[in-house]
Amino acid sequence: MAFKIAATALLSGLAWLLGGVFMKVAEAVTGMAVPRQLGFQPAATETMEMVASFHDFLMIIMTSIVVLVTALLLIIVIRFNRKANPVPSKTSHNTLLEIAWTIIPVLILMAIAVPSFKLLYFQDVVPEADMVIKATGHQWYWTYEYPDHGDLTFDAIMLPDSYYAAEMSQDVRDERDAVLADIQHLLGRGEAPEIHRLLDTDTRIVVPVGKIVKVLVMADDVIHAWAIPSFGVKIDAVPGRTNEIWFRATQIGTFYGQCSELCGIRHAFMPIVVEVVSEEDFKAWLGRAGAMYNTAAVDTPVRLAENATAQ
Amino acid sequence: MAGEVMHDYHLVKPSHWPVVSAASTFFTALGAVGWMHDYPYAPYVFTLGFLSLLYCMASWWGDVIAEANGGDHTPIVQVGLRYGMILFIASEVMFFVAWFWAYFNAALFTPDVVGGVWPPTGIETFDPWHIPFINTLILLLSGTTVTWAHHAIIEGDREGLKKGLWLSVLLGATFTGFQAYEYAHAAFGFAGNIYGSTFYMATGFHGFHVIVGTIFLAVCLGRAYRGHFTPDQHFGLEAAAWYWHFVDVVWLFLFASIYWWGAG
Amino acid sequence: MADEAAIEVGQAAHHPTGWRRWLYSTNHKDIGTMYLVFAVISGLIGFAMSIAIRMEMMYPGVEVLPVLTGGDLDAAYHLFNVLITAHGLIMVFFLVMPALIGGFGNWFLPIMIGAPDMAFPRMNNVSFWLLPPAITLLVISTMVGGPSDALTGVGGGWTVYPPLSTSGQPGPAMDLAILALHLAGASSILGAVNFITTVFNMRAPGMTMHKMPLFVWSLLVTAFLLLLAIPVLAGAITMLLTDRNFGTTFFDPAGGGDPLLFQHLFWFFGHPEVYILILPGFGLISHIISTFSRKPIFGYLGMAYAMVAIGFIGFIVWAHHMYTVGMDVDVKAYFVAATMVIAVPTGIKIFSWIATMWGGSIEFKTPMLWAIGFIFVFTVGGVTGVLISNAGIDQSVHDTYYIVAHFHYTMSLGAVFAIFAGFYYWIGKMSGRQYPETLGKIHFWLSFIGVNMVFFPQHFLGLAGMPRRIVDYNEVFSYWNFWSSIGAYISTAGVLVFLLVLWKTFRSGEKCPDNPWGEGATTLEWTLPSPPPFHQFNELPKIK
Amino acid sequence: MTNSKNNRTALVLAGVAVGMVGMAYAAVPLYQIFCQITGYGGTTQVAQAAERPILERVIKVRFSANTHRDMPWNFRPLQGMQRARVGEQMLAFFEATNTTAHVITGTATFNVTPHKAGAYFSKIQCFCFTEQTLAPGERADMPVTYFIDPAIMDDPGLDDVKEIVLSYTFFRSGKEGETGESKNHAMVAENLIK
Repeated sequence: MAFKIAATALLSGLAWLLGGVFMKVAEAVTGMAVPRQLGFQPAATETMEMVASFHDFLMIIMTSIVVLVTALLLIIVIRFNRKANPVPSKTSHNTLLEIAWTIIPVLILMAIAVPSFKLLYFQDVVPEADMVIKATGHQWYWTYEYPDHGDLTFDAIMLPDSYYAAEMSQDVRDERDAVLADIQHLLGRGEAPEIHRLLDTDTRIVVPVGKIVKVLVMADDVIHAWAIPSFGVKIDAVPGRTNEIWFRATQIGTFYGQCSELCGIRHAFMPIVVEVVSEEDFKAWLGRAGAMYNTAAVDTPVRLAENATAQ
Repeated sequence: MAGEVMHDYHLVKPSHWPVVSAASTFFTALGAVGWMHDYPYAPYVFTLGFLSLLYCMASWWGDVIAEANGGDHTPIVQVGLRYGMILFIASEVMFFVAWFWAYFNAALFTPDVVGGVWPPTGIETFDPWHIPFINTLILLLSGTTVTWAHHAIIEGDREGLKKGLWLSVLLGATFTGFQAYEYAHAAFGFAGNIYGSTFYMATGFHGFHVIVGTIFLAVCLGRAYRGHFTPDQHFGLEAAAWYWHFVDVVWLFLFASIYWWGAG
Repeated sequence: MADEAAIEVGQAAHHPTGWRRWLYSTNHKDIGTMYLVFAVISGLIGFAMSIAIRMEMMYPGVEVLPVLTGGDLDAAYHLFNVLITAHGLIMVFFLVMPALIGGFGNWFLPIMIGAPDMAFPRMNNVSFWLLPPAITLLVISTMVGGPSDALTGVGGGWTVYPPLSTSGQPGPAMDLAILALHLAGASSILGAVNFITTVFNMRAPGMTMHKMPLFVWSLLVTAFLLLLAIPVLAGAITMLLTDRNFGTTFFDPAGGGDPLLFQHLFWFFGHPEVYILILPGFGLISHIISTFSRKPIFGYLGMAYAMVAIGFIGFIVWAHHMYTVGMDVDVKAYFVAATMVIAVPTGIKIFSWIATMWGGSIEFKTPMLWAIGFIFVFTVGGVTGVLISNAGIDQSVHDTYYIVAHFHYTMSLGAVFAIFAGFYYWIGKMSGRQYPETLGKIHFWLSFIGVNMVFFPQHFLGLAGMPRRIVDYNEVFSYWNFWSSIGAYISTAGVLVFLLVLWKTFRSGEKCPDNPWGEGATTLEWTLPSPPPFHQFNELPKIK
Repeated sequence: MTNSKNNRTALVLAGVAVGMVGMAYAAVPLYQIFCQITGYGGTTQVAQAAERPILERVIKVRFSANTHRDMPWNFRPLQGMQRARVGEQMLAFFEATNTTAHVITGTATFNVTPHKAGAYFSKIQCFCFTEQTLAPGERADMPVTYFIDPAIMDDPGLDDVKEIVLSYTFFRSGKEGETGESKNHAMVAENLIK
């Protein structure tokens, strides 16, 4: 705890020195970076809180080491330059010292390993999920499915840059307003959502706050990666392989992420938006989304596939 | 700064083979890519580059042999050549590590796409106790004949050297013949299936090494007829023998893991 | 002169003149020189690419690269990917390796162990001459179809992960890049065989392994890493080649393959590779520190075996590059533990350097500035390395600018600082003419300030969540990107000063004495004239 | 002298060769024993139903259906989630529809998350072991019979597994060359237009 306070103080100090802005966590959060940001985005899950505090702990150690080395270098520059010390010593061994700088790093690393493994196992052992979302990466957009909630399937495609232009044609404006109206309608909000260039998509994943959401991540062409910084999640979407990751959002708000594995020409343009809403809002959203996204059932006769027995 | 050379190292004369070899490699590579993408004339570029590369190798090593016969290969230089050969073989071993890695990755964690079992469903593997086993025996035997040749030259028995090498080369060629026969009668191809991919990549790369090793031994045989090699200086032969043993050992691993264990 | 006399003796009509001297060379110093010239040229190409990248990234929006693509945006996005790919490959394979291993290694390894040349001088030459064809193939690859016929060049990243490098880049560009890597790899393997043999077989009488200069130790470890790691890469990219062209399915799940297999093979090579890049720098920095402190290396054996340990551990930590591919948690835990262990030998090195300087009588000549700069930047890169070795936190910074900052602190700053340190340390010895001191110092300070400004802010960007390898970013990331680009321009000024240094040195540099650095410089190269005779040590030196 | 030495060498070599053949044959039963113990080679992973106890522990099994880019089928699981008791034989259905106007053949690969549970997830029957062909517009139910291996109880590393996801991905069984250049060009072009 002391570490964390010290680290926060240190970081705030740094931030102040560099003229950065330090975000205070607000009510309805916008989970994205802010200009001049120095550290992580504010945590919106317990995992990310652990990541952040582990990072702060590491920062203390890392900063101390860098400061120590720099200080030693400065002392050397001042005390052991040719003017100050014309006759060099001939020392080339000191067993005690050598043992010390082998043992002490080992101890430091052991101190790091404890919280590291705690975090790793917390993050990687997926608890029993309240709901599941499937995210499939394509060149260059994501498809989301809600298998626990009927056949809810939709694509999330980045909103084009033209929506943010200072001046835009009436066509573009109409198109943008229609997209925003859809999002607004689905979320049941009183006003059109604020959108951010390169980060917003035409549809949003909506999840209830405080619920354990398991995301099954896959891809159907090349490798992508699904990531939300403020949730502390990032997992590769690999063709032919399903990966899973989980989060439990602790805050209501809109959270942004981007594809995090080079996936070709438009790699920069397949963002991820997660809308965390209250339980009631989520239920309401399900109703509206079901009406909007559900695909009509196919009605053809069914036969049984050939089935082989395991050998 | 004495002018006279007072050491036994071999300061090699300038040679145009390295730079010509590199240029040939360039054209071989360029031609290969062009060929794979159906560029006009690319096959010619490739062939020309490759032939030129072969010519460079022959000439370069011809120079080495001439230097060896000319007395440049003092004992310490021979030690260096030994290091060089061992290290080269070590790097070749790591090449095979890549193929074995690919093979075991597929064989131990077999995906359902190919049936979830190894060997994959529908793959008719070779009976390991048929041609592969004969080939194993051939290679093991050739390992002994190479050793025979080697010991013969140590004893100064030139006829034994020739006989041993003749046998080794013939056994090597027989191995390649059997392997070619096996490939021709394989029930699966290189493409489209992980079994075929890993099988042909590993055994094919090995087969390529067998051919190289056979040529290496054949060159030694030719040199034996020309009266090269003495009981004290026959590193070329030794290198060929080492290479051959390496090829032999790799085969044992291939045989054990791909043909035998992998036959299911 | 002595070496002319040598030619009279006829031991070697080994000294051809004109272009033959270089093309047909079997002289380790000439080959070393060619490596260095090659490294400078390809380094400038790679540097120009990085400046193009920083120009594009200076402001949000994609405005610079479309100028080069005639306004075609998709072509500009692809060009960005081509630039980052080529920048990475060129800097790794055609700048750092040729400069540190091929250049300085060739020049000084034989001299330092008291050998007249390398073990296989002719093979040494082919090691060099494979590189120009390799980079030429890479350059040609930027002119032929990549993802489509219209979009030229490889845009798959230097890691060339399939399926992006197979079905994602069907054009011939990728195949050319693969074969470029094959040639560069062959060059390195042959070079490694040569170095190891030379060290084992050609040490002068009395030069035991435990008396060998640390630069030689570092190259020995590096050569082993090359020898054992490069063939695995060659295997991996050969499979890539057959997957692309002959229908094999090593990395194609539809045929039972596994895209992650490539990543395992690649990083089994790739992690040793990063030590290949930095270890020769470790060796070199030790010499410079010792020379200018006028003190012997502190803890010589610890230093040597720390490098051996780093080399060994380098082979068993590869999957820490793959924490987000969906590995089992216990496997991750192993790789976390193994990776963190690297900090111990690295710490030994850092502290031993400091202890070498402690109590010394230090002269702050340009090489020493670079060496101290190296210790600083490598410490920064090292501690962030400890951070990202933890899989838990890597999940947040993986594939972000934090990683970019980390590996540039170790590679771009670390390895390149070592290259410059070596250049200033040895240029007098190699050319016979000393560099201009003041310009050298200006070069250092411009570069030090510039590169720190490029990469320090990238830590902030990474923590804030900015992914790497993106051509455009949201405006929130503008501030630090702007300063990062400014840093790049300052480094450009540094590079220009470096070119000036080169010009001044060769045009009007002072004649360099045998040993310009005084009593601290104890290795054998300083016993020779500057430049050394065409063949040194015709009579082998006796060590102690 | 040389001759007798040669003869001795030949004898030793012959002995070595015979010995190796013998060892090779002896290794076959040895190998079978090894396989039975370790379960290597895929020979013993399917337990006999009669021997298998059905335990109290319940693990949720979810299903996920995916198709690769080149595969135009609709493919989905027909049930949400199953609660499988460890050792209990379960039956689940997927459904694939060929929405195109061509006959299309595909193969599926499966994947279990968490990955560490894969070793304890046994399929008795599955559509994934064979190629499946669907006529234009045809729809097929694809059953899979599976159970969770009771050995899962003995692995403390699996104690935290409460839920398993079984995912299938259908790939189009390409004839050679079909997944080659021309098609990828088309894909890229298509995506660029989009």
